[in-house]
Amino acid sequence: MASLQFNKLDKHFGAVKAVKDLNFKVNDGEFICLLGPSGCGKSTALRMIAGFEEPTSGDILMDGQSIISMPPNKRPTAMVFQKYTLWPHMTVFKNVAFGLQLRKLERKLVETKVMTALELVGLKGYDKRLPAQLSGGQQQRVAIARALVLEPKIMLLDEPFSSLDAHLRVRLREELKSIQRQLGITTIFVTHDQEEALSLADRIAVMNSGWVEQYDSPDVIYARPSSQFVAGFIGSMNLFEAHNEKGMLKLGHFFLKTNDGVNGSEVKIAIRPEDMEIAESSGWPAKVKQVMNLGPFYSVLLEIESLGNLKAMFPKTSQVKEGDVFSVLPNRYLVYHDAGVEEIRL
Amino acid sequence: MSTSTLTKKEQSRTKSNWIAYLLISAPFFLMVLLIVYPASLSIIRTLRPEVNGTRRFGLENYLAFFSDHTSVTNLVFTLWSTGAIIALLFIICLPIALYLRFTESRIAHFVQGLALFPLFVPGIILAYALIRFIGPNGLLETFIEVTTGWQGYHTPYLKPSGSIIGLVWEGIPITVLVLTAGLAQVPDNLIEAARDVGAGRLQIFFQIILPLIGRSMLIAFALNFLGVIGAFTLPYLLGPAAPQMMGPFMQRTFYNVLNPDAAETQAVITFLLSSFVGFLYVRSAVRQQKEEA
Amino acid sequence: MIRICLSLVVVFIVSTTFSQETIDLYNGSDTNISDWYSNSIIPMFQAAVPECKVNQVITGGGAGGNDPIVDRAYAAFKTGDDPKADYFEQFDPFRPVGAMDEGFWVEFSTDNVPNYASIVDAAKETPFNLPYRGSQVLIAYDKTKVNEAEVPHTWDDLVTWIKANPGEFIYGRPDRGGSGRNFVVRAVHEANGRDPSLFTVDNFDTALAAERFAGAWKILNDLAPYLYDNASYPAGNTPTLQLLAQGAVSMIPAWSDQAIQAISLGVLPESTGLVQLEDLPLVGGYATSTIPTNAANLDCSLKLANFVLSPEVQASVVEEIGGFPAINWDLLPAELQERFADVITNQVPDFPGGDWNSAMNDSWYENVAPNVNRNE
Amino acid sequence: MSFLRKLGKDPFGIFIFIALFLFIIGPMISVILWAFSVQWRYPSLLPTQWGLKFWSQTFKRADILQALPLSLFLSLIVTLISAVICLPAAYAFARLKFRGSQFFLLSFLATNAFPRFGLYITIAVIFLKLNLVSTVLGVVLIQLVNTLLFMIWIPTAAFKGVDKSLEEAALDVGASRFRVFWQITLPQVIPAISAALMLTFVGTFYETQGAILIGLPGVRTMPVLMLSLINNQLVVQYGAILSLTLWIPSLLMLFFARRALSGKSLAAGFGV
Repeated sequence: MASLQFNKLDKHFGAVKAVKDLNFKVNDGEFICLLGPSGCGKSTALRMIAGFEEPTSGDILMDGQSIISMPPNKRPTAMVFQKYTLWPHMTVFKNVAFGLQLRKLERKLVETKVMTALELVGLKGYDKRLPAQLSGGQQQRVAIARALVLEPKIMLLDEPFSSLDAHLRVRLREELKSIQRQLGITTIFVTHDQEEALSLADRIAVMNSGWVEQYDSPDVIYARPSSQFVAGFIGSMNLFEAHNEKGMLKLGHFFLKTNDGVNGSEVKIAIRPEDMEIAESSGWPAKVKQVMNLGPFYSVLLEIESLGNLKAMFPKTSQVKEGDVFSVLPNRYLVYHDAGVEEIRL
Repeated sequence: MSTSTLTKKEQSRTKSNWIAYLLISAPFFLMVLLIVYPASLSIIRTLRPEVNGTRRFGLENYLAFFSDHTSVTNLVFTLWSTGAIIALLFIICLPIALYLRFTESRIAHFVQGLALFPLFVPGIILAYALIRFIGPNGLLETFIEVTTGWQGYHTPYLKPSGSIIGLVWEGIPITVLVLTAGLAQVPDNLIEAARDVGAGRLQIFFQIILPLIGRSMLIAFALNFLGVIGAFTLPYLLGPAAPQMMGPFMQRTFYNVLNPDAAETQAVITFLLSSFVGFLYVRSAVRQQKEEA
Repeated sequence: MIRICLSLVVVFIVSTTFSQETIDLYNGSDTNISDWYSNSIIPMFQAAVPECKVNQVITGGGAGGNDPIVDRAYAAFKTGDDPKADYFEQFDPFRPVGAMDEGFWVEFSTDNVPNYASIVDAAKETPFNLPYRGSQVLIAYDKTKVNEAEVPHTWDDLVTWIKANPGEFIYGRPDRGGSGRNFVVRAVHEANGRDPSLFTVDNFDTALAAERFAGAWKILNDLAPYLYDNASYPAGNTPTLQLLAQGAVSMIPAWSDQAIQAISLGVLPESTGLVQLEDLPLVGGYATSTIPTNAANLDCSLKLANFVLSPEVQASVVEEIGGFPAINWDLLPAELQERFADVITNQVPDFPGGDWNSAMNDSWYENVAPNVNRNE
Repeated sequence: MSFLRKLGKDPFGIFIFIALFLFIIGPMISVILWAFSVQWRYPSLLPTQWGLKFWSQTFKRADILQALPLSLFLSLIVTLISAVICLPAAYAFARLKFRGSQFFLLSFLATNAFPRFGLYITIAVIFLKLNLVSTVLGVVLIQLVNTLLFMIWIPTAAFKGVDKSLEEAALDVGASRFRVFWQITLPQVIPAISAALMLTFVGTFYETQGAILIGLPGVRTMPVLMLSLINNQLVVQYGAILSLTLWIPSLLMLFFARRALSGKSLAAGFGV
């Protein structure tokens, strides 16, 4: 296994700057997600690790050694592609064995390794089939087995589950996580699905138009998104313009407390729906416009005078119905100001 | 560090450029030596007519072509024949391609095999076979006479229709191939959606399918145009003495009228017409590549 | 496989390197002539002149017969390269334009071809070609369809018959084989007082040509509506003959030798009749060979030229291909002279090659052939 | 019976089939009938006398016996060389990025647009200088030029059609670029390339203009012989027999290539 370090990595395609100043470290055995909207440069970053793209400038270090002059077939990385990319003219066995055979391993050993890998991904007995005879989920498992069988130092996955249906995606996600934990392999996983990133990663690098906005554990990313972009991209967030005056934040008709860290007069307030609470009194008067039952809780759309619509999440016990009128207040919110972000709890 | 990686990257880019040029060099060199170079000489010669014993730059050759009645007639005839051939090819091949695209019948295999067959029959054999088939007292005529007793058959041999029939015969496989491939790219669900909103067969064809296979039609048009406009063997062996298509006309001017300048001028004019159509084709190809990129 | 390929390559290299003794003879005539070369002349020549071999290349029927090869040889002449061509069985030395003056063609004389002296005067047109066999164009007809009484003996008879039997007569394009050309020439003669002497190699003039051709085109255009299938002119001697063979027409102009061979092969039925016009024969002509001066094997080529003028070969012209000798009949075996006493003529009327010929062909295409369109 | 019933369900297909059959196969049938006839006089629908008399006469001709293997050999060599020089170029066009690639690719269309016959004289002059006239090499070169368009465009499209990530996946598991090409890319473009190879072979086999001007006198291919025999031979049967003979390689090709030809890859070569 190995650690990975990006050093001021840049990649330009003509005038388009796909990756800008990538600068972070992946520890040995860590599971990292590169998360961002499409076109943010996350796939390009991954392809630079694999060696399919050459950086315009900067360096990538693996265990302290630069790998950028190494051709892709020499790099100790293994990649799982977005589409299944199994070689259509080879059987499942041959697909998985191909890389091993290139390394001139003994036949028996190849066979054992391939069978083990297939078993690991739950495809025992499928070795003689051709890719076209497998379902999408099965094909992607073969692709994972194909990557794993080489015992790479780093495994790279480029949105591997995006073409699968939701149910299968969740299942494969769980399987991947457990395989990764079992093997302790350093893994970099590219996705645009925040739920996937939050559930899989040890750390998430949220990327936006070529650079990393935030690199942190899922908890921190969720609780304290460092920028408005991250706040908007991860989870659901209510965003309001606010005015910072005389030690108070004024939004609409209402006031919220602030602290010394907040600078500037115009700020943005971000409130997670689950941080809204039904207040006994002195809260913001709200009218329930819509209630959606999401299983463990209700997702509620509230209309608040002078603020407009606000999303909230209430436990089932709250028994809210459409048309109800009551008061609400946030128990926690983030204030984005000129100099950064402050978390404030009530 | 960043400067060193930059040079490394530049080196590798130039290296890959260099390899690419190396890989295409052999065919490209061959083409330049055997086509581009002689063709350029040819074009330059037509632009340097001989006036009073000396050659100098001028457009006399082209003026001569366009003021000569026979030349203009032959050019117009060639364009007319080309147009007729392409129109016929579309009329014949569109139904075949549609049939191949939308049927699951077993006959489709045979139809496809038949449509591809001419790809492997050279013009010289075809001309020979057509003379025996559609020619005077040929198989077709005797067949019609024996089965129906009708005596009014007029052979297309040595008439404009003779070379048109031959060239249409030759053009079928490419046209069917290109149109079928174009139709294969029309997704079923688009047609189902149209049917769903109540479109009839004709409406589906004219309003959904035709616009979607525009590119394939252009390609079929261009390929056939390029193949037909300079054709020699079939128009020479099956067509009339006059007017002549450009192929036999060039040959006659060169060898029998003993006027190489005029023959080359005819060749360049034919080339320019082909280039124009080639340009349409190329433009569409470039556009498509941009769309894909 | 590779070994086979290599050995084949070696064979070709070797065969082309050691071929100095072999002359490349290009035969652009119809197959009766090229077969005659393969089966008679070449074996006879190689036996008589053992140091020379002949490689016959048949170009007839292709795009332009010998023309492309002559053009290549002329280009080689200008650049001083080996033309890979030593002998053209039939070619008009007035082509390519200017070649004769530049010294591209061998000028024949008794010095380089001793037998040149035997050639009959009527056959000589220019010293740059070698007339070696004559043939005439006749009218070939189907006896089952043409009444004995209607068989034409004069040009007027012929015109009357053609008009009385629309669609039953056709002649070929004048630039594609001599039968069509010589029918057109006959029309030109008809329009100019039936005097072949009006046309000589040297008296060509554009204005004069326009004047003399005008009458002929009137005659031919007048005939056009009565020709086969609204005047569909076939492209060559053979296609014309095949129209007669298929019964599509009942009468055509045809080379005597080719028609006779066709009858003996069974291609034309036994009931085919041949007749010559009596007011002025349809012109025939002498096939003329040419030799490029840059030929790599000039010596052997000249020996072949001399050989084809020998009485031996000239007798074969009469016996095997039904042609006329190019040398005086007196030089042929007495037995032969007796046998062909009826048809012996020392003069086959001809029409000059060069400018007159190409002007006539081109003018025909412009003025007569478009009838095809007018009548459709 | 059930097959017939199936046919009955597809009247349009039957109509197309019959019409195409008459138009496409009709001329060929007359050639076949002629080849096996001794005499065929109008207005008989079929030959008036059947027989193989002309077959032995045709194949007694020494020039034909010489030309047939030569033609096959030439077409094979041209096809091979064409593949060797064009396939790498096609790969470069499909996979490598270089300045002017579009221009170079499209320039091969130009090889098909300029009328050939005039060019051949100029080429003959060049070849005379190089001592290539009347040699196998000369004919190979001139015929090679005619194959460039198909042999570059069709494989280029085929290479482009191979999903790049399939190649990357192989590189990723450690295969060298050469091995990736050989074991991953090539197997997927085989149908298109074999279609291109067959078109090249057949096209070369029947090429005449270049073969006449560059090949004669030393190299005489079948179609060059045929030109004179088909159009200048009084006996129709010679041409018919030769047509049939010459046609055998094509028929074999058609038989083997039908699948490759009907695939999308061939049409993709023309930019569909």
